[in-house]
Amino acid sequence: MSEVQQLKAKDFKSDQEVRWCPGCGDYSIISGVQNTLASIGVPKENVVTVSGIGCSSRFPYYMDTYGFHGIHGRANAIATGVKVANPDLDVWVITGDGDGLSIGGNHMIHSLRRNVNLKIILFNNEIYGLTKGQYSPTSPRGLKTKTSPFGSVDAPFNPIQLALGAGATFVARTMDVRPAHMKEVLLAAAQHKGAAFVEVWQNCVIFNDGAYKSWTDKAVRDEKIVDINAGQPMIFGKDKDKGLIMDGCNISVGKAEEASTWQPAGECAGTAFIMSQLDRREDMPRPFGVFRQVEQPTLDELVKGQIDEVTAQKGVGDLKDLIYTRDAWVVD
Amino acid sequence: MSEVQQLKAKDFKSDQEVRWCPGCGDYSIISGVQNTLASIGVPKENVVTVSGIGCSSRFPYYMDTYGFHGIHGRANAIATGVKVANPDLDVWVITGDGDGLSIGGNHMIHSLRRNVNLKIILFNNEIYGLTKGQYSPTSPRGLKTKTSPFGSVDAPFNPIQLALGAGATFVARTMDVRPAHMKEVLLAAAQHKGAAFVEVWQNCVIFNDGAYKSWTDKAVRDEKIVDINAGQPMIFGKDKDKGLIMDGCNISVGKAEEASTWQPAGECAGTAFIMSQLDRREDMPRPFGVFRQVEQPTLDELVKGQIDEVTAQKGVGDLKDLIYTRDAWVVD
Amino acid sequence: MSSENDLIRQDDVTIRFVGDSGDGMQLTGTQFTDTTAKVGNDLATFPDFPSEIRAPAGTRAGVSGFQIHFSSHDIYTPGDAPSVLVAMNPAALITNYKDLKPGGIILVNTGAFTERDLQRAELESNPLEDGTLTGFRLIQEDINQRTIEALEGTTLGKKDVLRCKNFYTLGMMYWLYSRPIEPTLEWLEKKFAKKPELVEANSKALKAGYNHGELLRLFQGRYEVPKLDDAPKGTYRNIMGNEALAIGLVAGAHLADLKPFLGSYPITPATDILQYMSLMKNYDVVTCQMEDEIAGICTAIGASFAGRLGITTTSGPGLALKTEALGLAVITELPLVVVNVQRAGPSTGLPTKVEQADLLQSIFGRNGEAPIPVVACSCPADAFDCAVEACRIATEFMTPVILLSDNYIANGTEPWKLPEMDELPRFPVTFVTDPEGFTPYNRNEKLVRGWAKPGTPNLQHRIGGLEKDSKTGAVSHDPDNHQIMVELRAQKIENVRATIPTPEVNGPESGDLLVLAWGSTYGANRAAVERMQKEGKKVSHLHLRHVWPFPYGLEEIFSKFKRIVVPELNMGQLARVLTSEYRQFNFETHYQVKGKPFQAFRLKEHFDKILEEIS
Amino acid sequence: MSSENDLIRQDDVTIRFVGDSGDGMQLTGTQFTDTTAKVGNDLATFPDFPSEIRAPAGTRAGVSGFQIHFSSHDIYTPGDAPSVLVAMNPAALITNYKDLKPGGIILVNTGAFTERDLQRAELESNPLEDGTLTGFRLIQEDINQRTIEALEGTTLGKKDVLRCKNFYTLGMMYWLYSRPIEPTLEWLEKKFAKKPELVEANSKALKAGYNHGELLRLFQGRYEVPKLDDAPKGTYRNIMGNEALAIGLVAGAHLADLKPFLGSYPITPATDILQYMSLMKNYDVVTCQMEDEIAGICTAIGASFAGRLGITTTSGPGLALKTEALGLAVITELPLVVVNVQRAGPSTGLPTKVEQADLLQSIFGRNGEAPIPVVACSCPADAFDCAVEACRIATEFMTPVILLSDNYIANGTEPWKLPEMDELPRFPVTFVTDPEGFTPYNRNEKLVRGWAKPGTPNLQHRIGGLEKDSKTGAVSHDPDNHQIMVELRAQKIENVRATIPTPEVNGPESGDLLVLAWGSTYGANRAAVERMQKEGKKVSHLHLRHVWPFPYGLEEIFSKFKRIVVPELNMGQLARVLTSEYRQFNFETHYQVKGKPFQAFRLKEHFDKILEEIS
Ligand SMILES: Cc1ncc(C[n+]2csc(CCOP(=O)(O)OP(=O)(O)O)c2C)c(N)n1
Ligand SMILES: Cc1ncc(C[n+]2csc(CCOP(=O)(O)OP(=O)(O)O)c2C)c(N)n1
Ligand code: SF4
Ligand code: SF4
Ligand SMILES: [Mg+2]
Ligand SMILES: [Mg+2]
Repeated sequence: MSEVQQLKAKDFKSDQEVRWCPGCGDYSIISGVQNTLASIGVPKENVVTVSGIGCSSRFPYYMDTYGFHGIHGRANAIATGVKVANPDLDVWVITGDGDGLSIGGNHMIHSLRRNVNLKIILFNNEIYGLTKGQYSPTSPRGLKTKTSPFGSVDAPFNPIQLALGAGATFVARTMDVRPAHMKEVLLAAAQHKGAAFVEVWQNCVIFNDGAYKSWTDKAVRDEKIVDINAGQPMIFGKDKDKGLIMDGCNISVGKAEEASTWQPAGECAGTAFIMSQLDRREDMPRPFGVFRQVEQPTLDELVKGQIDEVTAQKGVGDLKDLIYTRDAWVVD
Repeated sequence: MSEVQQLKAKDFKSDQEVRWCPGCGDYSIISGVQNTLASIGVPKENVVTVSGIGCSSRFPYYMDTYGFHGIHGRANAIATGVKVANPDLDVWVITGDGDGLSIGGNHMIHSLRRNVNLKIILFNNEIYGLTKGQYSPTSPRGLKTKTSPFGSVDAPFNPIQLALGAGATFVARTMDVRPAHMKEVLLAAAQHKGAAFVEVWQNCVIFNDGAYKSWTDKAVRDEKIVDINAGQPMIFGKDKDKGLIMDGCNISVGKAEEASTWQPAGECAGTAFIMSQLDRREDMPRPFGVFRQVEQPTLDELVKGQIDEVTAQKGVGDLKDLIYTRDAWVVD
Repeated sequence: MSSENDLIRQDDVTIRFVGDSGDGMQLTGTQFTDTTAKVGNDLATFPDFPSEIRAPAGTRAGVSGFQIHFSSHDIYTPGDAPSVLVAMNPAALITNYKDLKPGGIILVNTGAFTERDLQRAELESNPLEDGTLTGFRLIQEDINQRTIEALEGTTLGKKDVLRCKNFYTLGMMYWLYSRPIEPTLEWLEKKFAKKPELVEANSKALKAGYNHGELLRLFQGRYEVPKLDDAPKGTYRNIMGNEALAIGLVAGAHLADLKPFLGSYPITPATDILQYMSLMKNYDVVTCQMEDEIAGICTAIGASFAGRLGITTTSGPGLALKTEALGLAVITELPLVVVNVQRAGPSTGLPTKVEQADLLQSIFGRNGEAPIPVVACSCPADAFDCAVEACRIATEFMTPVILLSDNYIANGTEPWKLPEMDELPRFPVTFVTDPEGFTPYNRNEKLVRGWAKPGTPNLQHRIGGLEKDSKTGAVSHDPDNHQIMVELRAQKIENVRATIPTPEVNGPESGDLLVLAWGSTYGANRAAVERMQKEGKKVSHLHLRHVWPFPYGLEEIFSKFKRIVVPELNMGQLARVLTSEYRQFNFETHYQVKGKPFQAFRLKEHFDKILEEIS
Repeated sequence: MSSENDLIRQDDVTIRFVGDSGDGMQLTGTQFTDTTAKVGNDLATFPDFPSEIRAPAGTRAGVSGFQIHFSSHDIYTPGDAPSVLVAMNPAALITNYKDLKPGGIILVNTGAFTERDLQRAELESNPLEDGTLTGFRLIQEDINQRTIEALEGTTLGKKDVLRCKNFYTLGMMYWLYSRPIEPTLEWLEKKFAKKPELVEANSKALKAGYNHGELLRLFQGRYEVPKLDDAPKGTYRNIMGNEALAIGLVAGAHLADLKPFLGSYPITPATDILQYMSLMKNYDVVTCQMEDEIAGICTAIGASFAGRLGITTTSGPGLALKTEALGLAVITELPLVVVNVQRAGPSTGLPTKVEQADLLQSIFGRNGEAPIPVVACSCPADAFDCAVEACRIATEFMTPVILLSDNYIANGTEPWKLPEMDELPRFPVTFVTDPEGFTPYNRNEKLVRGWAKPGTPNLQHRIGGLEKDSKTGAVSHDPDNHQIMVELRAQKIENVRATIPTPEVNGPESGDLLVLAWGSTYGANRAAVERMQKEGKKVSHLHLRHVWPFPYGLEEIFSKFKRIVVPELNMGQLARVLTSEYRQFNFETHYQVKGKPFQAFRLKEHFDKILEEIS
């Protein structure tokens, strides 16, 4: 391993010209990841980015790390193989709402359930970008797209809710237009031991421009989103005067002083789940930050642990013993 | 359609000899379904059972209805096609914990999200039965099976939790050894307009016998499980003297009189989710009954509705207009 | 017009419009195409998109092209080397000028040749000045500037004004090839009905461009391409391959008295079919965009079980995912049409480029003995007929059918001579309704089982992936029964051959060389062969629509030629299958796997070589 | 023993044990097998399980069988018609007696012939009385009763006592074929170390059965099968195909200096391999049971990228699901071993029955030009060598390799002559570590790219499913580059041929008939051919281990025979591929698709017919 010199974000840029549309939200996400990698001080050669297929999935080509541009929907599975094969690697999964939740939905929920130590970044633009604009599993019902000319009839997934349902140990949300917040969240994800699921609201300027406008526009943002930080009161509003009050399953808006403090840890994922349900309410701001974070054994360490344990008991296997077993007999 | 004569459970039995192991939990489930079909008075020819592959998935062969024994994990997808193609049919999906949650997990969550009007019965025996005993996505961590000789390292899914995460409109749980309770739950499922997800605890006498013993044995059952019925206090215990007290995210046990009443409906699925988390606590009984039930438009009716609407506007399409469009020109 | 007198007559012109993805070249191309079609020329077009993803403006990766070949006689391809190149920026120019015919015309928009534009195109020097273009007729025009002038005083912002430059260019080309501008003006009216300012601006630009050609006489002379006189009488419509497929599939279901059900998942270049069919709701077309390709085919199978005609559309990687379910459709003997619009592989490969390398996968790529008929379309118009044919085979034989198209057909357009409605084949399905002696595997004389749909009283039955008893339809592990069923399924597909015609040889029934092809290479092969025939060479062309099973009578045809060459956009897949069926003949492979269609003149070169070897 | 004097010598015996799934026939069979192996006979066994799912006790569907063929000379199959049938209940008897040799011995357990037992077996009358069995030597014994008597006074309950009846039966057979009972007694000691009462009961039953034969002289005479004298010297071990595969895969990785990674999903009949490898943790074998087959292969691909040897195991329907990912492995040029233990298809088909119908899928079943080498094993012992060979090709050529086995090999056993450790091939992988001039697609003289694994400083690179530039490794849409890469990938696989030996003809180098086979039909074909050779017929046998690409030198061999017949458990798949490669020869298909292995004597009948046609 090369002696650990302090790397900068730009050191993680590959020589390939970035090929996203001008104004695409993907740009801010890739620099967010590059910043994070720089700040956790991991050597480039120990980082592997794995993606599926989609605009977002072109990500690995633009990183000066090891990279695997997989096939559609399989990033989590490929990444699981990489991580379990060599737990020393820092493995990042880059996927889209179609790649990771439509065709790749099963691998997604299973890698979350198994708590594979992967950093999973879901670029959610509520559309299929690369194939030029069809509705995705996160598109709101009624959205008119090329394949839903009269409006989509599908009810969408709530990615946070789905991840919690799968038993994820780390679930968070951020957005392309808030680099600072993104960096916080990505850092927390990077430092989490286990599968870290991060949904990033990403604007597709070409096929679904402004999908998040009504929440993310500077003009309304302060009123329409709320940051939830561990151990902090949930305050929002232009003048930071409003607060979220959680009373069991009920969440209401009150004065800042009344705001409840947010707690992403704890046995029961119920609080996080309830928080995810805010999205269904037009009268409520949408929460951003870490919804849930608990520590549990990771698949990769358990696999390794079992191998070490058994090896300790039986001793390092010798090929000969595998072939020449006790029940063998000799003819001479 | 044959004139609706009142059918009996036995009328839904096919001429095929049932091929499950003696003592298998599957027997009680199939009679549960047959009873339910009889009691809702649906004509046999309008019932379609669709399954994947597994012991449980042999189900359709034993029913005198239309049946489709599909391929592993695809029952929900095949059934979606059947239902959307002909919404008048009463479509039941029969699947196992491997078929429906392992290889078929994606189709499962997507059919729940889309709220396809299917009755989905998940035979959960926490094992792969047909392939003779490997751990499944619901097997507890540490379970020793043929493929996990040193104990499984995977954390299991909680099927109820997963279904809620996917946004299911009907989520319930029952068990093979309580036919009466099963009938109630299946009836509720049959009557629900939308995707009804029913997890059934099913004992595999051969490869995972007694997996549920510590909850379902007559001796302990009263103390270890609690029935949750809409609008009823959650009471349990041999002498019906204990009650579940829900205070927001906290659930505790108290006297019967203190028991909170159960409410599976309502905007927020949070209560149901919290209830599903009881399974993680050894000191608590496990809930059975309908966790969640809300009414939302179904995919099949929305698809049909859109077709009717557009047809009403444009008139029934005539093949000729499809071919001879306005931009055509004549050469003569 | 004053200029009528110096009209130069041309029989055959190929123009390529190239510019940045943002320059609207596809639109310019389609407008020119529609007008040209109305003028009565035969034509063929082919758009060449940049790699799937949007590239930065002005870069080579961002270049988008549209080629149109129009003529006063029949043509079969979008043309080989264009005679005119319209380049809107340096990147477009540099990546395309090499394809131009020697002495061809190049019209460039000098307004897009700033230093920055050149850098974006990775150019050290300006190709307009450094002699790169010697040997061509270069016409320079600052189209940006011209457009701005033309639209002076409009309410539009500069950005929007410049957006109109493609219509200015279109105007110039209309003048050059003496086409009427009215059709486009009308189109603009309709298109921007809600945005009058845009109608006005674009119309202005179009007229200005036209007059510009007229007044400044940029071009020495002006061309006309007389309309195709020998075009068969009838009604025509300009059609794109994927649209023809969509219409054909709906028509096919209709002709079988069925309602179509499309279960699909978007994938380039097949997505359009799903998009077109999603618009046909008033034809009771159900389209479900599912979570993946497996769900796509499985919903279609379920829909067929329920009594609709199940259809699923995809491209190579998607077909791969459908492999297991295809086996289920085979053993349950349900009708199913699986459309595979091929693209260059392996794996993700070159998703926007053309290739024919999924043939072996389509014929042989399944576990167990799982025979499936395969039909392949040859051009956009043929896609309609092939879709209908696929529906016929699927319903008449209760079997999945794979319908192969490719990128080149999917996005290509040509005039489609519309079928007389009463001449369309009809193959109505009759569902089983009589319980008397019913079992799911009762077969007719063609060995096709009956189709009983749920909802029919007293026909409850179960089907599935396990082998079934040939008589009772119950699960059977009997060894002899298995062989009987395997052979029945094989013979049933063999029986399809009796229902398909022996293809006609284009040219003499015997000769030195038979050019044997399938799919989208039809046009290039036919063009090459006909040119050679004009030269009096003993070459004929045979095109296969049914690539599995093969029609009867092929041995007859093959035996009458000295050599047989099989040009394919793969490494010789059809040739391999033919060899395995007709080993008495030597099928010579001629392949190209560059993600590009064959060029007729190159094919001709190769065929001529073979002829030399013979003589 | 007093009975030594009337020992009847036999050279070749085939016994079939049949009973209810619950009767422990598999165990009885394996014990008899292990002892027989130790006695020094050559042997081959084949268990015949009931259809996947547990059927009610006593029914025909619940019958489980185990056949062993042992001999004093080399044998290659579990035998055709058994000479002895041991039937534990009516269902077992009725479903098996027809296979017995005329005059063969039938030993039945009359204790299981009550009315109820007969009903369960769907029998109107008792076959022991209604003359069904005339022509056989019927030996009736109430084994239930005998066992109960033998275990009188044990602490076990009746149910457990009756469970011992299979050991009683085993004892009788040991006596009949004069095998020692000690090995089984020892095995019982180990097996039930924790349950002494079971050791005692079963041992008692075993001895009782043995003495019973001894004392009551049920059988006229007693047999001995002298040990195989010409057995090559060496160490032997009785091995089942799936276990040999598991060991071979781990050995193969080891010989490449790599750690294996198995990503898999259970599926009959491949599951055992995953199960065996899950036990080998102290060999640093990582096994992941994934959520499906796609995840199985994708984790394996990821593991290979990370520097382990990726392996995935499955059966036909699972291979179908892996189709798309196989293409990814091809284009990323990563080593990968894909094991397909074939079963009868199409679709779910007959999951516990044997068939070879996935050959075409393995060779051709992918989108785009995606060549993959295919290796096929012929018998349980050969499975080890083939697994090692697959690992060699995968790592030496940086390519996925498909390794074909089937149900028959998977569950069959035979004595395996263990390889000398120092004679095992070694093919250590050297990872790229030198950044100097590194690009991911630098190739060696065999056209194989270098393997640089994550964690190596300064070799960061990206691979994926999009076509890459042959030099830089960057995404490339260049037409010529695509053809170069397609050809490079094809040529690389072609180069594998140079590393595989031309197979040896078993028999004369030339003659009237060449029997050409692959996979598990090896034994039956070889047996048939050798019998014919003994009869002086000009027949030879050629077996192909490498079914794609083919070894060099086959034309040579083919040209020396008048006729070539290709017997396959499919409808002629290898014959088709051979024809497409060597059209100058006529490969005659001889197929069977009954979910059962070929029987040597039937093959011989067919071959003899061909010879008659020749003369
Ligand atoms: C097997 C397969 N199916 C379908 C496709 C076509 N396809 C490529 S990307 C994509 C969806 C992209 O959407 P998303 O994952 O949201 O990524 P985005 O482009 O929006 O960033 C689809 C359907 C494919 N490449 N492979
Ligand atoms: C594509 C495919 N993969 C794997 C299998 C093998 N297989 C059949 S059933 C099954 C799992 C059965 O478990 P479950 O769904 O829980 O049903 P159960 O037998 O327990 O009722 C598996 C892995 C298959 N038939 N097809
Ligand atoms: S299409 Fe949308 S998502 Fe894709 S690069 Fe462009 S803006 Fe980004
Ligand atoms: S194996 Fe288990 S699940 Fe399957 S039929 Fe037997 S008892 Fe039931
Ligand atoms: Mg997206
Ligand atoms: Mg199960």
